[in-house]
Amino acid sequence: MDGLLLLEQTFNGLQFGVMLFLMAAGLTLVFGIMDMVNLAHGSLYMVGAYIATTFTQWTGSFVLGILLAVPATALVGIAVEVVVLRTLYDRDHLDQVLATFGLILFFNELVRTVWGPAALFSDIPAFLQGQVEIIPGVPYPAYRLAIIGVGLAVALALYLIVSRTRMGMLIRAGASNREMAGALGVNIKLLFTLVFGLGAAFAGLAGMMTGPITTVEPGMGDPILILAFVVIIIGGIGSVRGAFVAAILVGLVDTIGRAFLPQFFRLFVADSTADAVGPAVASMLIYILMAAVLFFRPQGLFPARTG
Amino acid sequence: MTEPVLAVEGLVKRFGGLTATDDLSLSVTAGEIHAVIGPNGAGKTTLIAQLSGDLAPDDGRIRFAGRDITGLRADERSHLGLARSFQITSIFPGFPALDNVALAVQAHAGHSFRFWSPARRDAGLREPAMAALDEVGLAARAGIVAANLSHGEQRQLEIAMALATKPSLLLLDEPMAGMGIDESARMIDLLRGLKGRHTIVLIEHDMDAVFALADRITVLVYGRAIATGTPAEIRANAEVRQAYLGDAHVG
Amino acid sequence: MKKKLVGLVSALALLATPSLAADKVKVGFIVTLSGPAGIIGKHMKDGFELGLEHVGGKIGGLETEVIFGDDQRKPDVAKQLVDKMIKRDRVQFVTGVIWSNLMMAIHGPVTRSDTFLISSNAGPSPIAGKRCSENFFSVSWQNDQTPEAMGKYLQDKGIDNVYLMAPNYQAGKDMLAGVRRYYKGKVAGQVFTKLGQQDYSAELSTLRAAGPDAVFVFLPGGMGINFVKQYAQAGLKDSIPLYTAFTADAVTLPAQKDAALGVLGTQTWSPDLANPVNKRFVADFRAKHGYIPSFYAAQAYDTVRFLDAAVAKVGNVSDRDALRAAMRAGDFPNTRGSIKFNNNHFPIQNFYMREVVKQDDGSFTTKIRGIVFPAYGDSYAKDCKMSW
Amino acid sequence: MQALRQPRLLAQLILLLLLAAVPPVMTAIDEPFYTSLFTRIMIFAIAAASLDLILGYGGMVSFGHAAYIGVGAYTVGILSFYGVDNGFIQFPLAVLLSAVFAAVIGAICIRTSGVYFIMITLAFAQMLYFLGISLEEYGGDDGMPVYRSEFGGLLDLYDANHLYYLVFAVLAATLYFGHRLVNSRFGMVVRGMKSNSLRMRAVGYPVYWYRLTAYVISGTMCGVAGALFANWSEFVSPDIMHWVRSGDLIIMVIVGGMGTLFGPVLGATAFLLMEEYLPEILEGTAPGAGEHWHFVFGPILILIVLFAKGGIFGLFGGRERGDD
Repeated sequence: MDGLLLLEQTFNGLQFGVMLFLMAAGLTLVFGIMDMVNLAHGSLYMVGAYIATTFTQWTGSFVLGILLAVPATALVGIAVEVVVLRTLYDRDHLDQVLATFGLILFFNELVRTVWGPAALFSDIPAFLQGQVEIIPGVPYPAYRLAIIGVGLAVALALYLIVSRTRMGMLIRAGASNREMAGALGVNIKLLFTLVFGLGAAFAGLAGMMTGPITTVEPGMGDPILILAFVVIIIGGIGSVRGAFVAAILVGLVDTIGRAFLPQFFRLFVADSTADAVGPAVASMLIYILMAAVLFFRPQGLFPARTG
Repeated sequence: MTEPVLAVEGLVKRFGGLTATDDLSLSVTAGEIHAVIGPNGAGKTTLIAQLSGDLAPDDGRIRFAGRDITGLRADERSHLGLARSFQITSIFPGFPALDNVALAVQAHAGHSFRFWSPARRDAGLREPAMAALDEVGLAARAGIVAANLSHGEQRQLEIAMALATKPSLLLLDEPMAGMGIDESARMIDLLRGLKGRHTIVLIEHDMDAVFALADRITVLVYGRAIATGTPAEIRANAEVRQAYLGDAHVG
Repeated sequence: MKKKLVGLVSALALLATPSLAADKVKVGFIVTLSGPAGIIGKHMKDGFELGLEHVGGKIGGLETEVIFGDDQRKPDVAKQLVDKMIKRDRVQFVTGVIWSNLMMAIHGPVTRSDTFLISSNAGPSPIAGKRCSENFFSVSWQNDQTPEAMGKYLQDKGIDNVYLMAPNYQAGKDMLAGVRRYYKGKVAGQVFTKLGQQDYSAELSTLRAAGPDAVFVFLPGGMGINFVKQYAQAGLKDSIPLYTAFTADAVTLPAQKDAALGVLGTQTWSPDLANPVNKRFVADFRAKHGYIPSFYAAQAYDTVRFLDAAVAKVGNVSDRDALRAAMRAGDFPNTRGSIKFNNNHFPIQNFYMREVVKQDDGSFTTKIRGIVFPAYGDSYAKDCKMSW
Repeated sequence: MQALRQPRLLAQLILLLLLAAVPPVMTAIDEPFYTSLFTRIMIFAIAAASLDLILGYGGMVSFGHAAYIGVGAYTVGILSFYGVDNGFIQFPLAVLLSAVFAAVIGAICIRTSGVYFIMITLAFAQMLYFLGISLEEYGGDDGMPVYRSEFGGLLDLYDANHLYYLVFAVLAATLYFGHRLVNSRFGMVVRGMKSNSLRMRAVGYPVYWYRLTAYVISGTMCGVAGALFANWSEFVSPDIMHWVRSGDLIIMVIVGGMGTLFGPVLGATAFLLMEEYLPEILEGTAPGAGEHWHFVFGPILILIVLFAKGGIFGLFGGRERGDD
């Protein structure tokens, strides 16, 4: 019984992890290649969720809604890159932090003004409702399985892009040594814009997929942004592989911690103390994980930069 | 025979599959200018970094002033009398030249956990710093913000910062890199003036400078020392000629 | 630079318009308006404004000025707002206040000054007990009462083996303690989740494995939307009944919809309460603002009616003792029918069981299913030394 | 008085004098609110100036400095909870505890640099935040009321003017100490490490210990700001340790002008006055517009970054000499 629960919780952690990966992938690419701290990445997650919800309502089809919303979010990302972020590449990180923090405020307020302050209704499409028995006795929501599937597919696609295409070659070159990428004589400006659009599309996709299970509301991207930063720091900035490993790690640690820490503490201390300590430690767990990783590996698990 | 100032034994440094320093041994005696030359990628800067303590070797020992310093940090080595300059100019660009050198003096004038008295009005720091600037010929430029100095002056400033720590051994990583002919000549004069008073390990691409200054030369190829000797011996060494030096260069 | 600051100082001096007109009613209204958490504040502001409309824009028939303040959900910003309202605007009443921690931050400073503090929502236990004040009134409820009503309901119905869940913060702990004060059956499990948590998959898996007969959750706002949707998506809604407090209301229902259908929760108010004040309030609110009011809106509305009744009875706002006596009398027109005040100035009122239903127009609302506690006072009143 | 020969220093002194004049002026025009407002502004100015010591001068971007405000505030709060209201006990203990926290956290964080440093400081601040939430005895998330400190009859902090001048004195002391510090031997080391820490190591500085010391000094001064904050707000709650608060401090520093002492003071003033008056101004243009003030505030931040390099202080040509 406990084994089955552990398995189910592992699926939960995996699902959370792939979601985080979608967020972190774009963030780590933008950070690694352009050396750009983009706090507004969470806003793209939110914008993606809002656009997808709206398109779904218009078209009546969840799939169509997402198919339309992914390029739309990419376009929003590209617009942000061209209008604001492009001028910030040669600034130091603090200027970038401040300006993109301004963008967060702006986007939260924009969404609130356009769609209203109330949370939007967003539901799982009919064909993904219900449960699937992953193994006999463990029913699991079909939609969450779909998230895992989409997430892994995107991870695989990204892996193929990075390792097999010319753009991927440039991305890798850029992440490890920016001057070199410039020296290769490619149109860096265009590359940056494309990468940013790609990152925005991933973040938007994460928001779209999460929308039906959580809340589509102003500011929904802020908490997930911090988590995504934790992921790319643990993974090593600029490393897509690191982001994937770290996202799954954070997903599993957070989920398993929430599920089992209170019981674990009950083995040692009184129930009431365990009830107080368990959730508190569970909330801190990923931060403790990050601090521990950085203690032993100050550049994260997979440092991408060589120079 | 007196013990060498610096003795390197069996030094090894690997980066992934690449062996940047390959079982390298070297000894530098007091008062000499010991040049290390080699083609690009021979591992010269990697060697300097290990000598100065910025990079930890994978194997081997470094002895300096009679003790094993292999496990010491860069700042600890500095306090034993080791000073370095960097291949890519490494100064404090926002500070005036004098402040750059004063910071180096300060590092060797007791601890710096002093939070109250203005450092810029501390004669105990300013005077030695001025002296070091004078020694490299920058006294007149003391008040200029380092970023605004010419490239050649910045290289001189680096030497002044190294001298200000009162080192017994100077590690100079291509002090003439990027310099024009006039600037190079001035630097050669400067280094010649230091000769005898300081022991120097000199990495340099400018062969004229090397052969004009060096007492002994070590030739690195792929991280290995293929020869060590006086300039004349190195000129005559067939292996060196074949591996590295073109006849035209040696002249 | 000097010139700049001198300019600033004189500008500040100009901003200050000292007005000591004693018979002008000045009310400060503090809620969270800006930023992502602004939705509840909007409900309350809309309710408050409708209340003003219903009293003809004049509280107690006197000229009235309302100063709206946005606390950004930060305690120190709230504290600064009340400083400004009391010292600069010289209000006689500070009202509103959504969050318990903000209430804790301003309770002392306001009640120590010659200003009345009227809570339109927050009701943390310290200010209901030992720290009760004669300058404070609540027209909402004490935090523990709603879960206590739920605990009593579960106990009375003989429901056993209940699984309890709340966020890991003070209100969450108070809520579960409140349920357990009346519910004496078996607890299948008790879980404290992260504040602001978005995904409850881990908790739902653990919950399912524990096999409870019923589930009680307190997950306000966005957390409630997340949980209720995920509870339904996990297929648990049809097998294990869900009991709630502050988890399914007019703020969250538009985003929960069918997932919340049939969910039960205790509350002091519901849109379908059949008293004339409430009927008018709900009808006018929907007409004016275009959405179904929440209890937040109703309480903000009642705040205006409460002030209006007291000021009208006294005829001025300078006789504070008379005002206090008038307020203590209770029995002002309000959306809940009848409100009396306990010795600690918290209401004694009915607590109802409400169920989420779907209306003919496709919208979702709550309907009263019965009274759990008639005329119920809170359990901290006995710690309050005040008597009158 | 060599200060009088330097116009920038003179301007700062004048600003301080103007701040000193706030309470009597406000009392005279019967507007005590502004005394309270400027008390809060000065408290955040102290915290921002402390942060700037390591951020602007030392190049260490701490994204968790609000945690030390929390440590200082909770020291006062918890002592007050147990009936110890004596400021002569509370404040030294606040200093000591924030120093201890900063030393332990710093010892781990200083090992990293750049963005990794930003995130690890955030991580520790988040841990303290969640710790605060789980402190049930002290109100958890709801926080707890605090009685203002007593100073053996010397000061009555319930008198707004006394509190104001206490905060003012601490601010002035912070700025003066900061001024001495950044120009001292230690300060030169800190600034040198920001400019080129590899070079600092090469000339013989054990960089780690100097960075750690700077971090501890900065955290401790923030802790003092926290102790004052608890007195001003008569309340402590974990909210003050939320990561957004750490972000606010960074914004104050950058907006005001980093790597200067007075910049953060101007930044805190601008930030908090904007927060206070932007909604009012917008509300004046259209009813209901006030709650959308972020719409204007966000782009203002972006514009400051794009066009006002060096922050507000930079606009006055007030960039201090001798940094990168």
